[in-house]
Amino acid sequence: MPVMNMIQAINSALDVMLERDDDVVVFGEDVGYFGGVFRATAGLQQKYGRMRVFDTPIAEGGIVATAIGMGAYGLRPVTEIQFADYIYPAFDQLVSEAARLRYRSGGEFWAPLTVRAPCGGGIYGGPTHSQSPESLFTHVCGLKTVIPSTPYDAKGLLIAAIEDDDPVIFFEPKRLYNGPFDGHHDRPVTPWSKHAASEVPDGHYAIPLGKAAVVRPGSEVTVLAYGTMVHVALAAVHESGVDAEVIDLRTLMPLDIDGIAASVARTGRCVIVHEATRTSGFGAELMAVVQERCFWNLQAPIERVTGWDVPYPHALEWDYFPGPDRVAAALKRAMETS
Amino acid sequence: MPVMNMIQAINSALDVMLERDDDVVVFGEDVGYFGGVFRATAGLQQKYGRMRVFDTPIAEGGIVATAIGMGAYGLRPVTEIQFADYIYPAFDQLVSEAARLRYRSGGEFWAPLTVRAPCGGGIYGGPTHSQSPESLFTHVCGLKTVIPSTPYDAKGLLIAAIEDDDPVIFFEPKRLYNGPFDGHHDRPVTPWSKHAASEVPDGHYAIPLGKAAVVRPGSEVTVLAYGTMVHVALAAVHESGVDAEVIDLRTLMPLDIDGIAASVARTGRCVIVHEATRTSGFGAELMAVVQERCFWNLQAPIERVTGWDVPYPHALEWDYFPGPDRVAAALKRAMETS
Amino acid sequence: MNQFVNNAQALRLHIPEPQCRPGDAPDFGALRLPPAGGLPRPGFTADESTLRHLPYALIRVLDDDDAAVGEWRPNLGLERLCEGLRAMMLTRAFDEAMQRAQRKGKASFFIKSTGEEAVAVAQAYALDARDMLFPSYRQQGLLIARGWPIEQMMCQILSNSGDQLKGRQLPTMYSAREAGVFSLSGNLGTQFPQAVGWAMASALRGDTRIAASWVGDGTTAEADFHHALTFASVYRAPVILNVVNNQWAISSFAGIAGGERATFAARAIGYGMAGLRVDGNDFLAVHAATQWAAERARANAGATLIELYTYRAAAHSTSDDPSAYRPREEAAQWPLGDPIERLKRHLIRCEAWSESRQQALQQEVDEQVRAALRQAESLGVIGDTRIERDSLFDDVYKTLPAHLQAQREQLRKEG
Amino acid sequence: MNQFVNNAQALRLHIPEPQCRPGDAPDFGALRLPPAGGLPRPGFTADESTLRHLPYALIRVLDDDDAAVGEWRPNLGLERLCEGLRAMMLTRAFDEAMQRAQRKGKASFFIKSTGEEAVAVAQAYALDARDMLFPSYRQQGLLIARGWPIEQMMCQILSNSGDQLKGRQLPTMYSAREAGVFSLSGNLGTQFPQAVGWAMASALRGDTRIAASWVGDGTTAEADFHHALTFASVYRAPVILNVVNNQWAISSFAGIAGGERATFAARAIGYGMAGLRVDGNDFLAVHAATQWAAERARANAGATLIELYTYRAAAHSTSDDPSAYRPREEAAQWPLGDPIERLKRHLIRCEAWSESRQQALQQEVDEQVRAALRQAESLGVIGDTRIERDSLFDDVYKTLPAHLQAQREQLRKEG
Ligand SMILES: Cc1ncc(C[n+]2csc(CCOP(=O)(O)OP(=O)(O)O)c2C)c(N)n1
Ligand SMILES: Cc1ncc(C[n+]2csc(CCOP(=O)(O)OP(=O)(O)O)c2C)c(N)n1
Ligand SMILES: [Mg+2]
Ligand SMILES: [Mg+2]
Repeated sequence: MPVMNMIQAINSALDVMLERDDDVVVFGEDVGYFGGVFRATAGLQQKYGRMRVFDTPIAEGGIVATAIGMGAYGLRPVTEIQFADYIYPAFDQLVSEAARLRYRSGGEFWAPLTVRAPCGGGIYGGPTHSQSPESLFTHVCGLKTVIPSTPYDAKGLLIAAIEDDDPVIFFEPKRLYNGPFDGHHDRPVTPWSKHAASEVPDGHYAIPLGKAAVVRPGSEVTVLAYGTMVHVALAAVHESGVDAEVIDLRTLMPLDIDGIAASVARTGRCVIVHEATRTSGFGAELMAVVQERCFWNLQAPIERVTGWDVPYPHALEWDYFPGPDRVAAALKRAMETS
Repeated sequence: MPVMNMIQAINSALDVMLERDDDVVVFGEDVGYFGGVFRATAGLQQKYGRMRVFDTPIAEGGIVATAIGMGAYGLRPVTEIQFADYIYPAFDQLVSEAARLRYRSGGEFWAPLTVRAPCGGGIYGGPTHSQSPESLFTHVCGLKTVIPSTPYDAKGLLIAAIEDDDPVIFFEPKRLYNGPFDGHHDRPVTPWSKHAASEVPDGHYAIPLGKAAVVRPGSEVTVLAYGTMVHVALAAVHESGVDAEVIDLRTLMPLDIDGIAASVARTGRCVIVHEATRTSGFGAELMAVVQERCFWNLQAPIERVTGWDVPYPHALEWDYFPGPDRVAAALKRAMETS
Repeated sequence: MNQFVNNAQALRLHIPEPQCRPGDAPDFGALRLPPAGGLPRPGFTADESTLRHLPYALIRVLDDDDAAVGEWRPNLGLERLCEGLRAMMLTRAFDEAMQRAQRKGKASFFIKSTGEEAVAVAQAYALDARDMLFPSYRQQGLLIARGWPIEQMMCQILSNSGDQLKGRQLPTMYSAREAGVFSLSGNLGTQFPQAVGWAMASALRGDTRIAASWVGDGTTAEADFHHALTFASVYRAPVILNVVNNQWAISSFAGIAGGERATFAARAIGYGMAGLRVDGNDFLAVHAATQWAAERARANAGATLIELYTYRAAAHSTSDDPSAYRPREEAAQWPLGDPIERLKRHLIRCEAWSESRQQALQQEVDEQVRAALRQAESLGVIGDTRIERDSLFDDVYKTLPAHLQAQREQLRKEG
Repeated sequence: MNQFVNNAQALRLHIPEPQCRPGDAPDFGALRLPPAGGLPRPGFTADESTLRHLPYALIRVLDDDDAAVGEWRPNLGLERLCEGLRAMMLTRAFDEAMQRAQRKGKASFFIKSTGEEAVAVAQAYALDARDMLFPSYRQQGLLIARGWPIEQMMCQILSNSGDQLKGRQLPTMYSAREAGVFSLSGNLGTQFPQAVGWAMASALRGDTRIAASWVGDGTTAEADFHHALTFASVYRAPVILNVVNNQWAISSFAGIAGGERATFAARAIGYGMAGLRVDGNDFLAVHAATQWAAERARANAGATLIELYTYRAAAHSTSDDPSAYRPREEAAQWPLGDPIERLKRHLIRCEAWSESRQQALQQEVDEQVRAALRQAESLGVIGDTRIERDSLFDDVYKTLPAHLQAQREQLRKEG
């Protein structure tokens, strides 16, 4: 089986879909000849031609708007927003148009688009190259929101997203592009090749949207995480010696509520981890769902470990980042109380 | 004391501030000569001239961007977004610019703007004249978010918002403009004049941002609501005979966490009500905060009563609307369990 | 380091203001209207650099004596013109009836297109039936000209059980896939770049269908307008982008959108795109300009921006009273007249029509509208819409996710 | 109802592509460069309708023999030109040093302005020191020309304890209120309409200060560009809106932004605004165009859009390697040359300068940069920034709200 890092897996998903489905078109800023600033579309224009893979003007709103029109025509557009931080100019087209088109037209039209956007920090990107805005999109009914944590998942979920007939926001934790980063920024980088989920089939496979994965079974506490934080959580669990069940949500909307509830019902404790700012982050919804479904099982308050409610600061990014120590502290708190 | 409905109270706040502070300028679509589609700025251009109160092009992004520039100059702009549903084209300027300007410039520049926007449904406005997007803004650090529920509060909070040196999103529940709507859409309309909070002083007063109000003291359960839902909640409490404490949050960010926690600690039960769609609505954050602060006090799961996760439908808007019956059902559930 | 400017004059902000407000006598004296027929018609593949005068001109075909003159005169048979007259009259009768229905409480809202019927009808006539249309809320004439059943439109407006949009949309926000009309949005301008995307897809596929879209003068200020023009220009998309300049955007006159300083057609120039400005109340001129743009698009010669110069004779919507911000008599004095009147007079002049046929036609369309409305009302009206409550949850996604199933259950239980 | 177009030709999508890619020989043969000095200079209050040729022209002052010629020749003393040369050279030396510092791991990122120094420096010189500037990340020359300490800029780039932005911003995202330079944003284009708002405020107040802002060619596609032009046009705001067309937007050539079909200056036309196109590597021409626009703004005659035609000689940023998408030799062959070289040759021709003074100046600015960098580095570098961790929570709001106090406590506790 080929070994791929996350960028290669994403590139492979696009390659597979461009090959299989003539309706798939890939476009965005710098994605054509150059192959994307993160190289996710490298080689694809050369392989499929300029009519299938092309550069766009720097206008995120225009990119999404034209993708909606192409979707209405019958194509299946896959667009790249260069950084999740730059998705806001497209917010209106995503929220008011893509998300509601099927509903408002009584099913006459829909927007089968996929919007890829690198998210998250830890690369000294400062406030405008580090954001994790996923929570905003989970509040918008009609959208689906996906965040993979491994090359294998990235490919399978991206293929599922492209094949999905609803609009999907596909966030790619850029700090995971080259390795399963566990939050220890001062230690040497681990490459993906050392990780089992870097074995990625060449061909087509899809991971259904809406199914979480238990990445570490455990009995004492349930840890809910996604994206980069899956690896940070695993490191924290490992280091703290707690027998935690770590769940990688993979898809935030639709959310695998049953899977989450089953785990928390068993463990009676829950720690939620995300990199985004805390207030009204997706952790809030997770807390709400867990307490709605598992109130009588809970033996301790649900904990959330998140970025602080400040813009992602450049020099102090590791003080912002909810690293393994902060996760371990929360695990400890969750285990102490009863 | 003059009796005002909510539009008159808002108009009075603008009038007071235009009079007191030369830096205050008021602008937006149709707000000048015509006085706004809801008449909130009626008479102000005539009184203060075209340089203080004026019409703008239909470009919400441009309105907020120029307001930021004016704020940097030293003015105190108060802009109107005609419907909260049309705030998304300004999302980037609000989120990436207004919210972060003070932080990113190390305090050199800031954006002391107030963005007024009528929100909420119940006027047959369909999916694009009914939305309550407040939760999105509470996730954006650097912004403050305010939603009044009475004429008295509207004036006092709007004055505080204008005087505040941080950017404030000021949502006005349009269904409350003419009366304290309690959700019984099939009953005759009650005018504000029958409500104590329609007594509004002519002059200047400010209600501090960040302080909730207990609008009905009670001992059995705490109801958290804001905007229209305060009146719906009061009706539901009245009809169900529960001795509920109803808290009007008034400001969502900063949130009066201590006030909320003190109440829930006492009652041991909590029902949260909002008109916005459920998933990742502000109810999720409230649930999170309450369970973080009051876990050991809770005698029943926290309930949330919200709009469904669908676009606000035109014909079926009363089936979408979380009316008194749905609130009462939640109160009942909260009281039954223990 | 730098010099300081001394004795600089105080800066002044300019706030545009229309010439007349309520109480003033309407005054269109400043309007410079070139005579009909004088403007040469360039070949439709002409290079943009040879077209830059057109945004400052005004394509007019019907002259003061109701004759069709000049190079822009379209090749349209009299029969087809009579059909066009009928479609415009049906549109106006429809508008009147639906406004009345709204006043009677049968609809929550309505938007008339009075005075602008030539825009929609003549443009629909100039396009192929398979071309895709992305209108705003004031081009109901497109649907009517394409023969979409007015009963269907009425059901949408009454928001009743016959509405194929399941009562979800605000009245006038039609969707008619079968008629090649895209779902309308309540958000201004969003459909403009979507139309460009559709046209790009058609071109990517080597299809022959082009797209057309419409925004108002006020809406040109939105970001979507800029995106549409940028993408259409960069990729030479086969699309016609229309700005219906009806002088008003609710209470704001066109000057607030930039109309004081330039024409809206002139926006095309900066994108290297053809820009036409046309008398929007002249059925023949509108048809001619649209046909030229369609031919240009079909020849892969790029997009055209058309400014349709007209006047919003009615209120903005049933929620609006324009006498609060403009002289009541302004509409009647619009120098470019009424599109129905003008086409009628032209046809009479051509001896293809008469006042008595006009009266008969008026009765016919009125009766057609009445019958359709009876039919539509039998399927429900707002407040008694007879729409299945459960349908609330459909179509948010292609299939109903678990959390919406749960919410549907809850609604069934709690009412 | 409608006819169907038969035998229509298949539509085609046009995807713009630059003339040369890696492996090709650079070829600027298609560039039509008018000679210097030929273009008349209209009065700065001239009506827009008389200016519509200017966006297609190119304002040039320095001719092939390095002489300053024609009506656009600015009234600038030789001493001031020597200062300008120095500021450009200091900017370039600064860029080189900071790029090296980045390569050594002392900064996380940097953006050079090589080849574009005349844009920032000559424009700063043409404005009043009190005018307010809203630059993008490639106009560091504005700060340098205004005499803002380069140590201060370096501390920002090293993100250290001397950075008055407390290490929060990506390198190059300066803010210098004292120098009249607005806080830069990492989001492209957002500052353009903000500058218009600032100018509107200045005009509302009857102040005399105008504003200026800068975006790149690629950024013109963003919504903010349109909003800036719309608001500037409608309210006749005293602002100068600059498009630095350096031919590239990371890997996309200007054709992807619309540059194939029209000049960027031509965008002005559609808004009824003056548009100038100027040789961005000609210090005198840039100064002249900017001064004209400033005079126009100060006279309440409205905004000007200036396209500065130049070439991005360096990589987009330290994260970029342009040899992946354009011929390596392209920069060297840019037909409009290098701005520093050209001004130097002009000054030598005027006998105000010499090669040996040039060498001495080079040493001087290099030494100035070296000394400043030593100073700046002593206050920390990225990875060892010496910034107070607690400061993380300041300035989100004017005063620290309760929830941030709690989070600060938690950070103190949990590390
Ligand atoms: C994004 C957005 N902003 C504001 C509105 C409110 N609104 C509805 S119609 C209208 C005026 C539009 O004027 P114009 O574009 O000239 O079209 P017309 O109504 O004259 O046909 C406004 C401001 C809206 N629907 N969408
Ligand atoms: C809203 C937004 N979208 C995308 C980016 C990523 N980005 C940074 S610079 C750049 C290219 C800008 O090109 P141009 O405007 O020509 O300016 P130049 O770099 O050539 O000076 C892009 C796409 C961004 N910073 N902001
Ligand atoms: Mg209009
Ligand atoms: Mg560029």
